[in-house]
Amino acid sequence: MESVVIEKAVIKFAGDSGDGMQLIGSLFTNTAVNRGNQIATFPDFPSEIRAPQGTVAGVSGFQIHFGSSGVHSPGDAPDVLVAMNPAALKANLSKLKSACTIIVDADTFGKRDLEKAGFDSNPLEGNELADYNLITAPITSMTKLSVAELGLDNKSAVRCKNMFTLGMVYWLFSNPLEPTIDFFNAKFSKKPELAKANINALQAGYNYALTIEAVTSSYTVLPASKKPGIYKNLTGNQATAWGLMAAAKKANRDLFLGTYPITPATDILHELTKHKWSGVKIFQAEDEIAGICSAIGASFAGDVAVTTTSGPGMALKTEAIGLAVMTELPLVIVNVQRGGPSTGLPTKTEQSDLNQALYGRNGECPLVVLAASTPGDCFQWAFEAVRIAIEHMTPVILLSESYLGNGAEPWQVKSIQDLPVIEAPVLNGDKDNWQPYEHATDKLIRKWVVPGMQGTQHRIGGLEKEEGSGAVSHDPENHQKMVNIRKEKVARVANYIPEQRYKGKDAKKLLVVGWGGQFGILLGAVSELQEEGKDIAFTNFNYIHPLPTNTAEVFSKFDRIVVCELNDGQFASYLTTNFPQFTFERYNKIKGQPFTISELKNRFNELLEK
Amino acid sequence: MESVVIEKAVIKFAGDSGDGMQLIGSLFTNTAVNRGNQIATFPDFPSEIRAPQGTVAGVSGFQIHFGSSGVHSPGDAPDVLVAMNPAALKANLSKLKSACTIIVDADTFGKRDLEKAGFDSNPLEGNELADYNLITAPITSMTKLSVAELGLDNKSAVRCKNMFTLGMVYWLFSNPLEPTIDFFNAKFSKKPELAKANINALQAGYNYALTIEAVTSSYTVLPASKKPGIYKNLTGNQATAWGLMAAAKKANRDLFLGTYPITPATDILHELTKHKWSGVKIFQAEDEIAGICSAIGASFAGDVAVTTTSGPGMALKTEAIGLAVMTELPLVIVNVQRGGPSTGLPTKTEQSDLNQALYGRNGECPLVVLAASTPGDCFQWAFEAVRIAIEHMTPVILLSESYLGNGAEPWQVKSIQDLPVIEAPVLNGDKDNWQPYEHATDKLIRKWVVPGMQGTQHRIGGLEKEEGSGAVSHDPENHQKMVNIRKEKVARVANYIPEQRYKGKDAKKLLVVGWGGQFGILLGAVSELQEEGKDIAFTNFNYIHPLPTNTAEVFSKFDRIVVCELNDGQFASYLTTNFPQFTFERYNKIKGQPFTISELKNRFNELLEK
Amino acid sequence: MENVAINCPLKPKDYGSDQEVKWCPGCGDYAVLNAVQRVLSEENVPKEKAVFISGIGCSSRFPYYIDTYGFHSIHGRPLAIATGTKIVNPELNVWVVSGDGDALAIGGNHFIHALRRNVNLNLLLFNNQIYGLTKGQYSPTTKQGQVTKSSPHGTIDIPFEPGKLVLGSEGKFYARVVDTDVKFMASVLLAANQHTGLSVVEVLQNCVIFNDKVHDLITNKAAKQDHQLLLEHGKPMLFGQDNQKGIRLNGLELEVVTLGQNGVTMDDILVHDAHTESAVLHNLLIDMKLPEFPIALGVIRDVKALAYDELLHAQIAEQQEHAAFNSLDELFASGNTFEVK
Amino acid sequence: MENVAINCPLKPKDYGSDQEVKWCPGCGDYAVLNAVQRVLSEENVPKEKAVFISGIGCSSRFPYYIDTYGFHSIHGRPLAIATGTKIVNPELNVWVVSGDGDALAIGGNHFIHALRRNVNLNLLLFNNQIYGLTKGQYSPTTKQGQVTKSSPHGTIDIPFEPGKLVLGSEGKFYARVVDTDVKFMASVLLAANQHTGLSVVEVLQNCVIFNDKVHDLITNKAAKQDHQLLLEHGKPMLFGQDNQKGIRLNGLELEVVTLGQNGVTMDDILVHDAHTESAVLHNLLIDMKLPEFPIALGVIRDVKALAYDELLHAQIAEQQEHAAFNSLDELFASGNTFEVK
Ligand SMILES: Cc1ncc(C[n+]2csc(CCOP(=O)(O)OP(=O)(O)O)c2C)c(N)n1
Ligand SMILES: Cc1ncc(C[n+]2csc(CCOP(=O)(O)OP(=O)(O)O)c2C)c(N)n1
Ligand code: SF4
Ligand code: SF4
Ligand SMILES: [Mg+2]
Ligand SMILES: [Mg+2]
Repeated sequence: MESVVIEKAVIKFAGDSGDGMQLIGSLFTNTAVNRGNQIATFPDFPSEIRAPQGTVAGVSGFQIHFGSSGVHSPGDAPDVLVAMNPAALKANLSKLKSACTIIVDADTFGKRDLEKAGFDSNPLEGNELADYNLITAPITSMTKLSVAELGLDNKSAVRCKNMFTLGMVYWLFSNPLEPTIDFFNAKFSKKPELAKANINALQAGYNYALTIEAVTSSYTVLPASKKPGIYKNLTGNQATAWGLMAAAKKANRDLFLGTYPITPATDILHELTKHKWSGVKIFQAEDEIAGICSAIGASFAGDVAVTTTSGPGMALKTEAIGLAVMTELPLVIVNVQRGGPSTGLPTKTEQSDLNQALYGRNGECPLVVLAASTPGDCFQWAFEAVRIAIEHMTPVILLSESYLGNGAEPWQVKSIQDLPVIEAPVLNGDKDNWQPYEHATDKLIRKWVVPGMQGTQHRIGGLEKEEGSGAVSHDPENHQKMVNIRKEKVARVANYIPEQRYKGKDAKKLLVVGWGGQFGILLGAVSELQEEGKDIAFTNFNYIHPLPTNTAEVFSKFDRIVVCELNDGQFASYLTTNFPQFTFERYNKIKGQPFTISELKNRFNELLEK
Repeated sequence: MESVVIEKAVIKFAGDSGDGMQLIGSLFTNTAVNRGNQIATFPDFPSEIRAPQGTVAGVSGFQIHFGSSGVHSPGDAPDVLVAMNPAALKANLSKLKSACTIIVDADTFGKRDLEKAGFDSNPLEGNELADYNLITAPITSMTKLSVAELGLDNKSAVRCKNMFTLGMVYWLFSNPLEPTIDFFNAKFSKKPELAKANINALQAGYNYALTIEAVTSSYTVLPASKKPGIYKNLTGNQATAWGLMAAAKKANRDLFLGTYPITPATDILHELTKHKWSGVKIFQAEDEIAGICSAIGASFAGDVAVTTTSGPGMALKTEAIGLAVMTELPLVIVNVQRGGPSTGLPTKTEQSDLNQALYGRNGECPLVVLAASTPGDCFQWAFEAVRIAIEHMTPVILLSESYLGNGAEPWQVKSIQDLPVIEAPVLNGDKDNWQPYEHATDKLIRKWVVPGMQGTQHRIGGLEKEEGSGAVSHDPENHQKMVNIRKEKVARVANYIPEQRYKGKDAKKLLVVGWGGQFGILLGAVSELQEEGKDIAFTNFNYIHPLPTNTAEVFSKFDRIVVCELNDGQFASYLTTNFPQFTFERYNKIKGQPFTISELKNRFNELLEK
Repeated sequence: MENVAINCPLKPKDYGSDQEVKWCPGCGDYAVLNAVQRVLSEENVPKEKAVFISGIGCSSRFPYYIDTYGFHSIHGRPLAIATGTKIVNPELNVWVVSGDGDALAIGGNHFIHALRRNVNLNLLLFNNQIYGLTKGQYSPTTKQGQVTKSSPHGTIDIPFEPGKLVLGSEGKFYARVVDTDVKFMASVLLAANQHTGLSVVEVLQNCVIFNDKVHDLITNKAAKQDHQLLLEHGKPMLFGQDNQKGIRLNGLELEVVTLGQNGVTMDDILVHDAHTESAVLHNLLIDMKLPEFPIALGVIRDVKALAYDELLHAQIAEQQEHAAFNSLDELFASGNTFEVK
Repeated sequence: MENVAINCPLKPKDYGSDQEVKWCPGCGDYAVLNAVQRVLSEENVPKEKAVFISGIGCSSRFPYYIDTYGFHSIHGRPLAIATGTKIVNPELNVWVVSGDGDALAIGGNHFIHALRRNVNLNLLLFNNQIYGLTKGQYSPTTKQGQVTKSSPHGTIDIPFEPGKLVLGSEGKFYARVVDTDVKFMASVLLAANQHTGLSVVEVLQNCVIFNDKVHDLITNKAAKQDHQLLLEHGKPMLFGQDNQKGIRLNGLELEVVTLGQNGVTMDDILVHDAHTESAVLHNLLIDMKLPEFPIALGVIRDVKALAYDELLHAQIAEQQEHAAFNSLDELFASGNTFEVK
């Protein structure tokens, strides 16, 4: 779990010598410098003056490492590889870390091109690139279309494809287009049609990436001190999918996913649907409501049921979540958060759906809320979400974030055998004395008795139920009792989870509190300050509701507490509600972007000095 | 606004001499006594031994006044009138207060029956009973069907209709059936088929009322000291409908309602749809989502747009509420709360949708939340909801409650002229310098410019907007800015509302805090204690978000504060979040029932003694 | 659904639950409950293999009254819930209970999608042309112009004809029955249960309280023979006293003819083909309206097709045969891995 | 919609907005934008009277590119929003822009209900048989078996045929066009705009990125003549080179015939009647599939009926004539009142 964050990225532009890679490399560099980034670049040309076109030998590359701090070299493996042809892909394939983003020009992957590059089969079609975030775009043809109005000859038109590509990369890194536009207008002030052609292509590429909601795993979280073992790079969404599969396996049940596509959660569906061999049942529903309802029906029938979505889709599921609470069925609801409100900023990251997860239902409607904190630990939290859902017979909301879902990090390969068994509360004994809404005294859970089992026919539903029998009940005392049971059942989950830990045992002055996916960056900032000898500690919450039992104790050790989150203070408010005895200062950012280490350090230093 | 609550009700059973009214009267009495109620009854028979059937002279009546305290007489006008035939209705019509509940046997309103009773036309068909909560049930025929299996002769079968009726009344008052069932089993132990017939009818009546979700305005809030003027009894739902109509009139726009039926909100639709003459446009949609979306479309086009619902329907609207927030359009969303979670207790009252109103959306999604506090003041709060929505260009959630919506109280007849004008922020001047998402410096609102206006074509939507131009923007700084504007716009509503008032200027020890519809009962309890000389005060919140600017100041005057609500402490938590400097004790009840004065007084006395 | 025959078959009443039935006396819902119990008995469905999933509405209380597994869910969603249940366990005999509001107003989207997917479920569509439970607002099947609680001046909405919506959504099974003939209903439900895929059975159901006699022109004893056309696959479309009247095709339209009049013989009378893929006649039959035509009852369309749940499990099975991985461990260790020592 | 003629009519390009069009180069969406601008110009619609309301999807970005009022709303809801807008102001010329996912997946319920109500709107249904914006998952119109991002082993869903769903939902206007013929599309959109009620125009639209050439068999130049049947009301259904082929009715089915072969003459060829109430032929035309048949394009159904918004305002007007009250003050003071002194 110990990791630091590199707030920087490495991009490699690679193409044929004639593809203009050096130009877009330096244009990108200029824009990065303009934005105040540190940079380091590494252009590498083919050594031959005129290397054979389309071959690996003819590949020209430009690597740039840029970021807000800590850029000391052109970087190792790229986070984003642009490959204008098969040869460029071939040349770089061995150097890639998995889960990096690859942009390729699909128009250049003809049979001849592949042969020249030395590919036996088309890598875009096989399984070879499965580990990467592959963005296949028909760059050449779209470039031509984008400049069609200008009546250029084919060659001049095609030459603009580097600009189309640059436009796509600009979108990925939220770069402004203006400096580059200005550059062309200045450069071709005498040949406005050429300026226009380049700008058209640049804008078209940018819009294309925007249109397809292209995202990249650009923020890479690297482990500082890894435990020995086998590792593999995983994106958060992949890790979530795998964690769910592993948990179903350990619960000895099938996995069911009922979902409707939405950025940035869709990749969980994409991943799981590849693995039908594992028995996972996938239902791509007509909308989010059918997605969750099918999952509730699946849970009723005994599968490990999951639904995945993002904020606006979550809003549509809230009525059905209430039904899951009322029927006391296990259910995992994954929300990969994005910028809100409403459709908001679909491709940007934010932590602003916490309130919705905690409170967004009618009536007294408690459930468990968890949050993942790194791309890799999405595995663990997806697993834990299933464990709690089943062992405590409750819906669990797992909050992920765009930043995690699309981000990647080395994940230590788990073996199924080493994972804990998940025990479903089945009815093993006396059917005669069993009642459908009878609650065990320890965890206050009812049994998970599924259709098909003889002699235990019963009915569940959304109306208030009589404790025990499960008959519909309008009795006032029973309602109070059931409200209390549902609440207490969730509260007692706290007895089955680990205590809250924090980093900085000797610190007294300032506790930095985070939750979910800003973990890595916050840890990075605090670690640096600790190394500087500052009196500062850090704790990050994954168990959001209920909170670990020792939470107040941790808070009580510090003079000041600051809660840092990518929203307007939702977790801080929640903590205030629970622990009014402490003062929670807030550091919030709502820009669709993660924190940066430098802004955090500035703020913490201010607080330390006060 | 000053009023006290009678925690008791008056029921009058009236029918023909042969209809068995005395029997059900005393059965009801027994059940009431069993439940520990105070009671006072008044049976009145026709003086003639055999009065002519079906005439007013032949009507036999039994009035019972029951309640937890303060029952000193059989009561004046009934809250619920049971009229087994037209004559029984005729005999009691003049004594009724409006908005009381009338149960009639529709099967007895034939032409002959009406004539005998002296009706010129059928009162069930005309407008005559419009002021009452009329429950027309085919009691005779359903009674026959309910005992059909027993093979009784027609006369014996029909005789059970009083039991059917009693069953309905039991449902209305949540009375248990068991004592009456026991009574019959004992009484007819030798004639089990007779016992069965009566019990069948009793249960059938109860189930019938349950099936049709029958509700009554049984809890009557009476003004203690009314201002001079003309009064009229109104239910809360009627008052809401009227307040909306009045507000649209004062905004000089048409009213639009887009809604889907749901108990207990449907009566607002029923009321408004009668008044098409006023120009109100009603759209009964296919679901709640279409209900609110049509209202958003209507607001875009310039109408005063409203959607009405209850908890589960509210859940379905949350995604679209986010759109209304993002597009900064005026919209009123009325939630007549009922027992939750999920389908819960549809006919019972609760205040448990507060969290959903405050927090139940994805992203940072602030809006205004108001709550009505008496059936009559639903008028005023509906009006205020429209005023704020329009003058502050924001969605407003108005929380009502089953208890208010179905409850009734005398409402001082308003004249349109005396109500304040509502000023819509239209664009009156310079179109050229106007921008669709430009925000006025005082209230931070944008202008309400509607399609049809020349030269101001523009586009709105759910993606983040650039401040000013309204173009889609992914810019990080702009997002932060817009999040802040939306938040601050709502916060500034506090500058345009009155200060929070409280009753008990000299008190220091205990402040009782309520919100919404428990106002009357809380006031009653506190008033009684004040009369007893206790050091206690009371304040009730209608402006929930934002809170009045002097809220903290009010709290600071007291040693202890107790927040009383029909949920698990949602308002108390919200207050803690906002004012962690105060300790908010909680008194909660989640039984689908309002507070009772006695339980409140007990609790307050305990707190006063501590 | 394959059911293992057990030694002592259950009788219809054995499927009754211990719960008191809470519909209004005289409500048409009782008939459906009776018919369903007969079918379960006839099909010899073990109680634990049957599941009844409903939404919200009077009709949706159904699951309480039958001693099988049951789910009284939320308004409009039973088809979506049942889809999940059926996918998980295709062995179950899953019935969906819904009203004209539940299935066609708020649940309309799930209705059309479950139809095109052809999930193997039986849908009991209680059509009383009114929202019963919420006390009498108009529904998407209420006749245009009708006065209801929410349309004091008459509705302006054009109603759905449920059968047409079924066919427009690629539906493979559609039947229509009345609540006054339990025996006929049971025979239709039997066919529905034996059909693989989504079987929609629309019940013209009387709500004695809020829409009394809404189907009276069709169901009342006096007019019944002339106003009901009872369809049977392979049988001529005859009705009326002594089956003297029949349906003939005239161009692309249907018409009512009388045997023996104007030279009409049995050869002119259409023979019902429920199994044909073509929806033309099925649509025309669904669309027949009083007074010109009798109302078509019975199984109007019953076309063979693979069910969604079958296809889903077949795809899983196929993937398992050609699995790229044999275990999760294999998957986890696949691709680019590296070792930290 | 009545439009007041203004002196200087706007040209198609005058309706363009100042926003950069952000669809992929080569996307079929451009064609629709062009055709719409032509129609607005032809109909002389004042910019401020036109409103474009869309959901979410690539196609739903449409409103940004046209200088009228616009609303880029949330996924699946534009028809519901537009219903409110149109009811409030029937003077507005309201267009709804939606994709196969937006209108038929998440928005399916609003689709069928807006159709049966017949709200006076024009719906542009961009059918690229894929979810474009979310990068290529299958949609409710994706062909069974197709491999997409979310169906690596092929879909198992049976798709909707949008036209059939329109007719099953009591729809009065349905047309189908391709994105490769802007002129023809404009003529169809003109008819759609002139129709009172909900006009659904399905555009077979190419997504060059995620579903390239999905309609290629229909649209490619070489095959076009043989694979497209361009319908016109009152005209015979001819197609193929030199219009040598035609559609004939054979019993209750359609068939392709060749003029001059086997004695086929013009008299055998069906004449298109878009205005007939009967949906039989319309459904058959919609259902024609390659390779047996050409694909029917143009206005397939265009039947007169009152629109919902008209009826709603008529009912208000009628109530105002027979008003029980003349003012709210009168209402408030009506019934049982009492005085406190
Ligand atoms: C989300 C939601 N919206 C609305 C309701 C209110 N409601 C309950 S049942 C019903 C309609 C019932 O009509 P129908 O489905 O025809 O069933 P019936 O009672 O006629 O059998 C409505 C509107 C609800 N319970 N939940
Ligand atoms: C509530 C909600 N669910 C899901 C999404 C994600 N989403 C956006 S557009 C879309 C489908 C787009 O497909 P279509 O309507 O066919 O439009 P196209 O992009 O193909 O033009 C989806 C699933 C969303 N934005 N909101
Ligand atoms: S209200 Fe109507 S539908 Fe509901 S139970 Fe009674 S008769 Fe049946
Ligand atoms: S992704 Fe497809 S539908 Fe979307 S803009 Fe590009 S080509 Fe058009
Ligand atoms: Mg109904
Ligand atoms: Mg699409």
